[in-house]
Amino acid sequence: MKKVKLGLVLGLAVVLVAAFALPGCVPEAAPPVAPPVAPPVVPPPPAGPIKIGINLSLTGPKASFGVIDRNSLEIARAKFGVTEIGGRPIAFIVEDNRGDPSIAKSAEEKLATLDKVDLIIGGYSSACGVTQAAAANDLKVPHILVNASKDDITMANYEWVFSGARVPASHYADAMWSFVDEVLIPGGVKKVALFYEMTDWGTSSAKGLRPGFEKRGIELVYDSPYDSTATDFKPMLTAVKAAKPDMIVAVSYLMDAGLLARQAAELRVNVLCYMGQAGGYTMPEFLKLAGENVNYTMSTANWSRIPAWKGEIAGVKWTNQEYYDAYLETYNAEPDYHGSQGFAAWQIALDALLRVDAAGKPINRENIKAALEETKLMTTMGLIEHKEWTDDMGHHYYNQGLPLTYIVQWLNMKQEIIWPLEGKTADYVFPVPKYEER
Amino acid sequence: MLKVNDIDVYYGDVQALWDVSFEVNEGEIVALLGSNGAGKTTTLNTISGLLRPRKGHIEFLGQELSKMPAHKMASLGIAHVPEARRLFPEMTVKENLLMGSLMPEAKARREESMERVFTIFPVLKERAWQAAGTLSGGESQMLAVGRGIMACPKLMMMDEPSLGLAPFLVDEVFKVIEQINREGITILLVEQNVAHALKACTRAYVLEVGRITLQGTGEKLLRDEHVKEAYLGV
Amino acid sequence: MAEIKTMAKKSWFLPAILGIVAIAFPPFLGGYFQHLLILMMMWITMATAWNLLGGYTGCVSFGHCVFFGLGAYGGGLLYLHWGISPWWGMIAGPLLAIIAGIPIGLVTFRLRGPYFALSMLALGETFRIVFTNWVSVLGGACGIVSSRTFGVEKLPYYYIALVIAALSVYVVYRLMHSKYGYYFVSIREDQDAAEGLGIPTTRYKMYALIPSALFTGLAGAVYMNYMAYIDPEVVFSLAGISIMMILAVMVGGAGTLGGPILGAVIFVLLNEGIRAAVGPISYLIFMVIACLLIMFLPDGIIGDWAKIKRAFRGKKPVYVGGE
Amino acid sequence: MALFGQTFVTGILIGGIYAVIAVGMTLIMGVMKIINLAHGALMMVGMYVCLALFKSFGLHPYLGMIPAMIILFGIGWLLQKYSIERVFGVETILPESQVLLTLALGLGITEIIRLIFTSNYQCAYTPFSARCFYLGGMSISQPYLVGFIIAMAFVAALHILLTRTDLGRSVIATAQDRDAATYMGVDAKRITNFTFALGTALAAAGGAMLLPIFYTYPDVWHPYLAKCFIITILGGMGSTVGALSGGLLLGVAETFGATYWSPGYRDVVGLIIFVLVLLFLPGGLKKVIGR
Repeated sequence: MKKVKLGLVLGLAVVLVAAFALPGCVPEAAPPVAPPVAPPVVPPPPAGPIKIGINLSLTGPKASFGVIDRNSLEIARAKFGVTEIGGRPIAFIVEDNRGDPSIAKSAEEKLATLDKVDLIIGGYSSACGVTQAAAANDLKVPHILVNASKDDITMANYEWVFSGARVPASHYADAMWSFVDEVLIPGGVKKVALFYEMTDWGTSSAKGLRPGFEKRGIELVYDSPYDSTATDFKPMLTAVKAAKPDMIVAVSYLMDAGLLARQAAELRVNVLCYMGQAGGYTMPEFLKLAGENVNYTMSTANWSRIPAWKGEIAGVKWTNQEYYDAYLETYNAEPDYHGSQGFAAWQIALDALLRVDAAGKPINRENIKAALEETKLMTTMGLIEHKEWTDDMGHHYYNQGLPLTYIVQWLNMKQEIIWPLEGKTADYVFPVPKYEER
Repeated sequence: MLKVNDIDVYYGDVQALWDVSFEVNEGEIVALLGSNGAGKTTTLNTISGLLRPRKGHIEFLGQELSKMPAHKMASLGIAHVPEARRLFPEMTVKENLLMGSLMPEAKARREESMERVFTIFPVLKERAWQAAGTLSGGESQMLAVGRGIMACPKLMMMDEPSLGLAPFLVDEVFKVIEQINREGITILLVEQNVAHALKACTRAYVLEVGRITLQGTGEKLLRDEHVKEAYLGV
Repeated sequence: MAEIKTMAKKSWFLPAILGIVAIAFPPFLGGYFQHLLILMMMWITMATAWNLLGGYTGCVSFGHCVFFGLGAYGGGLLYLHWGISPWWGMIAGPLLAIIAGIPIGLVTFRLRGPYFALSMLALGETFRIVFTNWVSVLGGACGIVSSRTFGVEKLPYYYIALVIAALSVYVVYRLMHSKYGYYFVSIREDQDAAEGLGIPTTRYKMYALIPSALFTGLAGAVYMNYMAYIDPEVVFSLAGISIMMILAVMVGGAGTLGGPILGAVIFVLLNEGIRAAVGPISYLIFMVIACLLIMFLPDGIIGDWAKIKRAFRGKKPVYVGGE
Repeated sequence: MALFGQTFVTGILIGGIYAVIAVGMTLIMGVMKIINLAHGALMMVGMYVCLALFKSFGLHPYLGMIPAMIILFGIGWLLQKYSIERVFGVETILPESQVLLTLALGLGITEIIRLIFTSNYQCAYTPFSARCFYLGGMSISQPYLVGFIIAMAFVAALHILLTRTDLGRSVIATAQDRDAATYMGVDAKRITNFTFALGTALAAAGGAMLLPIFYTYPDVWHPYLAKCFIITILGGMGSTVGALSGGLLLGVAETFGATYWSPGYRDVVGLIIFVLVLLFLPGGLKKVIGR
């Protein structure tokens, strides 16, 4: 007994010492007499690796997507095969922020000051995205945002934060409005039921949707947030059914989308059109959980493996389908648009690094930032440019790209692009058949 | 049958018993007397194994008890009828009685013992389906004793069976104790009701502040001046 | 050796050394370490505040995130609705926490032990859900992005957090060396006996709750100002705030003055240290260490100091009655 | 009327499954007098065992339930014997250190599952999952109904075990008076281990019933843990009938809250009931219905 305790205490002491020593073993080389208001950027040494910090949620409740992002970054790195630029090897330094904003800030600070990375890629949840972006801008490290969809992040004037492949939450529905005007309203849609999962993403998406319906004179007969971790959505769907809408617009996370489709079928909530807002409705898990009930569900989308988008970086050709296949082969799972954003993030980063090198400039934070400002690149998320622009809601964005959005419909248990018509892979089915008649 | 040799017992660092020794022979009723806080319940809990002596031995039918886990006592044939009844309040009277006969030998004679208890305490039969927590003081005491009988024990240790009972019930309880004893169960009785206990018992020990101060047959102690003064209020 | 011991026994010596180090050292550190120090001060404040109610008075609250969250939202709501600098949240936040604390105390102090703990847990969850849903007044799930008073600078936040942490420790120290402290501990040890002695237990629990809520709220306000972003998921988090506060106190030693301080320091360093060292399995290792600590040192490092010393001395007998 | 009826039926069906998960918790809480925060995580482990059996052998979760329960019984026993029991009954300044231990165990188990099965969301979809029949304008989902029936069978079997057998009575007796049970020859430690293991196995059964209608990921358990508390307090500690009625009541109350108030406030309904019961009905429904 005594020996166990002694061992425990000693072990603990070792861990504690390690906890002190490990982050501290690289002494901080702070500028000695620099004025504190604007610490100058320390140019990295000419030799040594090009360090890329990855700051994602790899554990905790939000781990699933952080892991997809990391895996996709690794696939992209393997795919393009660039292991060194200008004689300097490329090194990834991965930090897990557990989806907690204060840890995300800690990790960002560590990457920037202790590891002295040249570029940081990361940010799945909105909360982490906000604090990571702020920290990166403070520390003057170029940061490529991957997923975090909160509008505010790029509405702050952060010159060091780039958000090309990630879509602001209020723009997930962009492709939907033309479809509403040209197909749904002529088809008799007058009443809409809107429900959304109650995190940041769902709430901001709903906020972006409401004025659009209002402008078109479509009545919102049901409008409610819900908890995406619930087992049972029947009470909500029962209330929706009682409100007799012509169309359902749903902002759903991941598995709740599948449950909603299944339970809507069970309750026979018949509408002319069930429109999801990307998220769960476009992901492989949707099919796994809802089975044949996925059929006829529509969703806005900003990535699919179907579009024949392709390009070339560092002499390596790529297509969306190739990314999909590589992911499936390596990780035995299907990727989704979050992963595609991760893949695109490395495309953007690699392109910028190569351009810095091609211009004969040293690869450092300033030059990477300058290169990212010039980005104009075809990625798995479409053509990406980091621009400053204002949308029709009055949101003013900085360094924000706008990936193309379109509409998919599940037909015969497959996702088909139905809108815009020029990119379609199948004809849309509207109004959709009643559940009893399928 | 039961031999307690020189035990010292502590609660943490506080000593509660000093050199306590006594013995109980087969067929006897032995009373352990003393006022509140003298260490009577501590002694019983030590025999039951809930407390461990730091010094000394406890022997039951030639077996050393002081190192045996508490739940083994019942299987050796020791039934403990604890103070304040300690019934299972949310279980029915019947379930409480069944709990008394968990050991294989007692279990084999379950029906028989139950009948016996119901003959001794007819009121328990009427209340068989009532929750034990709803019984009156006298009834709970009967149930506690009945539960002890269900164990078909060799030795029954009773902790203050007359505590808080109306005088006529006290007489009743002591009658039952003597009756059980006549049926062949040895009894170790802890009491504050010294007069009654001394009349009923074969032999008695007096515990004062954790030490045995007097011992002898019931009649002898009844005549003892110290006992008269301190416990009988004469 | 002996001299050091006698010096250490003087109560001002250790705090003075720590104070000088805490004031003089941080400007020479890098931003990352300053960040960790700010978190550390915040956690010291929270753990000390929790310890007053939980460790000394025995009301183990599983819902202190209520006060943390309200402390954070005080400034957030000022900024959201009226554009007032969240800096005023340093006053509004703790005030809000106390205002909410009084009715919460009146209701939940009727319960004891695990029931009190569970009722606080339920309240914490209720606050989280209400703050998530009530978009028009509380901002909803989107949270509040606010402005940063000191911009990139970290030192001002550090010194403010340091002052608050020191103040919380001082207040708890003074309380515990007054008759209040005596009553608090007697309520923890045996509430019935305390009531029997005529101590109005609910009132004294309230006396413990108010400073506890105040300082937890202040920590929340510091968080709000420093991070410049709050959302209900984060500030009303059961696993991230309420539980971690208890864990920090328990690791250090509940019902001691130094316990929460030590616990908070270990908590932040261990957490960040393991995370930086081993990556994604860090949380598992952290939890394993927590399990072992609770199993072998249930009263915390300070509470079980004698046990630790004994373990280090091996089989040597322990002399009772001092050396 | 259809709205009301549909809401009611849905609430009852989901409430039955809540009851099975909670009945394990209420037993453990009754016997050990501590809050077991690892209960939810152990339910999640049960779900993953079923999922693994489904994925590798195609075993339907209803059949996988049996091995899952056996495995979780063993895990529960080991956890109790080698970890929780060690701090159980040790004098500490705050008895809640035990509660914290269960929490740390729960979070640690979650991370172990994450290492083995990754964080991915997974489900055991069979065509049966979406099957339902219609009764007077109401739809009744078959997996919910089957889950409900199995749940009722478990609660009934448990009730018989606890009231009709010596083992079960020993569990109840230990819950009510540990020392007195020891006087009767009950090995209270063993009974505590057994109770913890049994409670864990029941949580696994609940998880197995959820799997066909739900999905799983390592953090799936958080809301269920909260529901278990509410039901335990609502029904009264250590009472099977209390857990059953508490589960059904919570299911119905939540469902009505979600239909008629707002799905966002669904969980608040349970929490409000919880605080009200704590304040005005200490002891829970057990007090009202006997036991």
